[in-house]
Amino acid sequence: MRSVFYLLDTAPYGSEKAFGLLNAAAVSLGKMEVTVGLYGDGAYLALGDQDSRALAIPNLADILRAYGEMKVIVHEPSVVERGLFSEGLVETVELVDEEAFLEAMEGSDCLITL
Amino acid sequence: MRSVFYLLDTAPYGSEKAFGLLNAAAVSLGKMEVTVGLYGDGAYLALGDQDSRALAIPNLADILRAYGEMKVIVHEPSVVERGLFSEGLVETVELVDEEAFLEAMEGSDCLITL
Amino acid sequence: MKTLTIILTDGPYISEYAQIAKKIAEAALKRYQVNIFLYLDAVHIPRKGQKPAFFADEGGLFADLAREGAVIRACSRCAAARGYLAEEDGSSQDYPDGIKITSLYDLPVMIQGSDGVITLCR
Amino acid sequence: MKTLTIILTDGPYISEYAQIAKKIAEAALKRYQVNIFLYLDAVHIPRKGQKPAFFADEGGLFADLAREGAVIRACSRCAAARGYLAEEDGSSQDYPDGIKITSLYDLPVMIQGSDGVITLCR
Amino acid sequence: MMMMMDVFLLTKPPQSERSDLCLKLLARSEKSRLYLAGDGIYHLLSQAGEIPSSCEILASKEDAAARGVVPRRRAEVREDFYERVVEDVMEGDGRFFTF
Amino acid sequence: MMMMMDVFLLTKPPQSERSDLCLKLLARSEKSRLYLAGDGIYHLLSQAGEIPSSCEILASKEDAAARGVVPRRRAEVREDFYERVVEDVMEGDGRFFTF
Repeated sequence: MRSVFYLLDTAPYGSEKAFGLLNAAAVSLGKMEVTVGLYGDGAYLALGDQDSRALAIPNLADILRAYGEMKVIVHEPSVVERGLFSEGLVETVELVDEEAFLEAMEGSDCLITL
Repeated sequence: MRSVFYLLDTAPYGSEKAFGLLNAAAVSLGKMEVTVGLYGDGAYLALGDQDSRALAIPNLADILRAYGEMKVIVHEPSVVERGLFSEGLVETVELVDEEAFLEAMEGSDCLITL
Repeated sequence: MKTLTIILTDGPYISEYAQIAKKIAEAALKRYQVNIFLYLDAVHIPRKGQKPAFFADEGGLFADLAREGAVIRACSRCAAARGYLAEEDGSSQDYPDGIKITSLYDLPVMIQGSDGVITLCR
Repeated sequence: MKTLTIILTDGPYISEYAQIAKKIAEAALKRYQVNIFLYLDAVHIPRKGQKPAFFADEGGLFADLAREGAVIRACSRCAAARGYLAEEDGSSQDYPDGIKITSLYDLPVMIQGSDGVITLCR
Repeated sequence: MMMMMDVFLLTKPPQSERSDLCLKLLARSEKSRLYLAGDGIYHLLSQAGEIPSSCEILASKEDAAARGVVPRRRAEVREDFYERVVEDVMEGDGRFFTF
Repeated sequence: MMMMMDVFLLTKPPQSERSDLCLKLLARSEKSRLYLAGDGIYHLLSQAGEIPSSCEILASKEDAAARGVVPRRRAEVREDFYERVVEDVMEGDGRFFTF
């Protein structure tokens, strides 16, 4: 496998999946072509102003920023449905339409969904 | 608490939740008024012809039958949406419309969802 | 004294429900009796020796709750399936003092005797 | 020999994915190298001493797979958080022989060297 | 005569079936209070009118901050959220539902 | 020229978002085979046309039996289901997706 698509479709913080997926994507960088796709409730991960200090757990928006070279795409219809379109999103994240999102999934050698 | 509503909204076999919910409802019989409500994917539990021998796990339709005194209601819109309306359902299960289903939830002292 | 029962079904870390339960139980213990019933994967929560790198030790949080007076019980079927064995008195080598493995029959007893019941699960 | 990698994230019993993974791995081992990476709650799967009353012992199933040649590795962060500690060679008192606790960095190496990757999770 | 207050604790995000069911029951309640914690916080983002205007909404401060959610509908974002939930669950006169 | 065959393994029930996404990708594939296991079996109940008629459907026999599902659409219910999945994943010439 030379490229991998990590699909996140669950909200961050409510479960460990977003954190686990970002870690898996991060350790794959440099070894394979990595795309992280935020879909459905995964789109919430793109919210820019996260501050998880009071929960004493890692800030997931900061993890996205720390790996600026990681290609992260967000499914635009998911963003719109969730009222996120007018919210500030993490700068490193790219909004793509459904066609481009599905093409990115099809264009990767393997799909990993946690 | 004198009455309890056990809500199942996940499919049987795919997860342990249906089995766990039926066990919890069964041990509550006789102590409290018990209603089991099948909603959403929980409606699949009502399919009559289950045969789990090849999976070597308990047959959940048989558990429903074994506790014939357990009040089990199924949310009819969930049944219809899933194409279950013309399938044979477990005899002890009662199809109710949305209004009756929500009333049963409201009428119980507590709601337990696994 | 009024009694609150919290029912959990998720293991530690994978969801936030152990954390939320801890906060609810802490708030409730100031005035009420608190029961926590650990069902399905939640029997993993009190396991001793958890060493999370990025989160609080959820087993430790529940050990604290037990010390503060919460009655914490784990379903024996779920616990045995997942490798947690009970001594005769319901204690387990894997669990902190005060947290016991018990029959599912304790669940309706807890519910019956409660003024509030909160189920937290994915 | 071609290689198949299976990634799991659920614990035993709570979902059917450990069972499905076992069937896929059994079928694959006849002709292929099989890797299984246990991530998040899946680190609970190989625990020794599981005594399920109504299901097959899923820890035993994975011990069998390891004996049959599957390379089974558990994420060290997830394992430590959940109380599974590794010896220096990655073995663990809690796990059967051959199943090791390893770094997440092994995951991309497994994927890279694979001809097929199957992720099974809720 | 005082109306009884129904209390809802919601930890699921908007597009989930459990949220739908919670909001169905909420819509039938004459007097209600909705507690948003965990991923329930995301209900603060939408202005959509599924929640009756008579319903009081309270949200957990640390859960909203972690998620980067600024309420787009009227809601009290409280630090003493869990104390309030417990008080309402234990001393309330109406029904209580968790989703 | 032979078209490449895309292979899908689906273990989620029809109303789930992952099933939707799987079926979206399936609809875009020119030649496909869909493997239904676990709760994916429930896709056999509906006759609805979301699955392209050119797509071959295979289902796990023991998973269908446990759930009490009799296929209401054309599908091969097979005992050697997992052998077939593995063969297609490892020897197939197209893409492979699990949902």
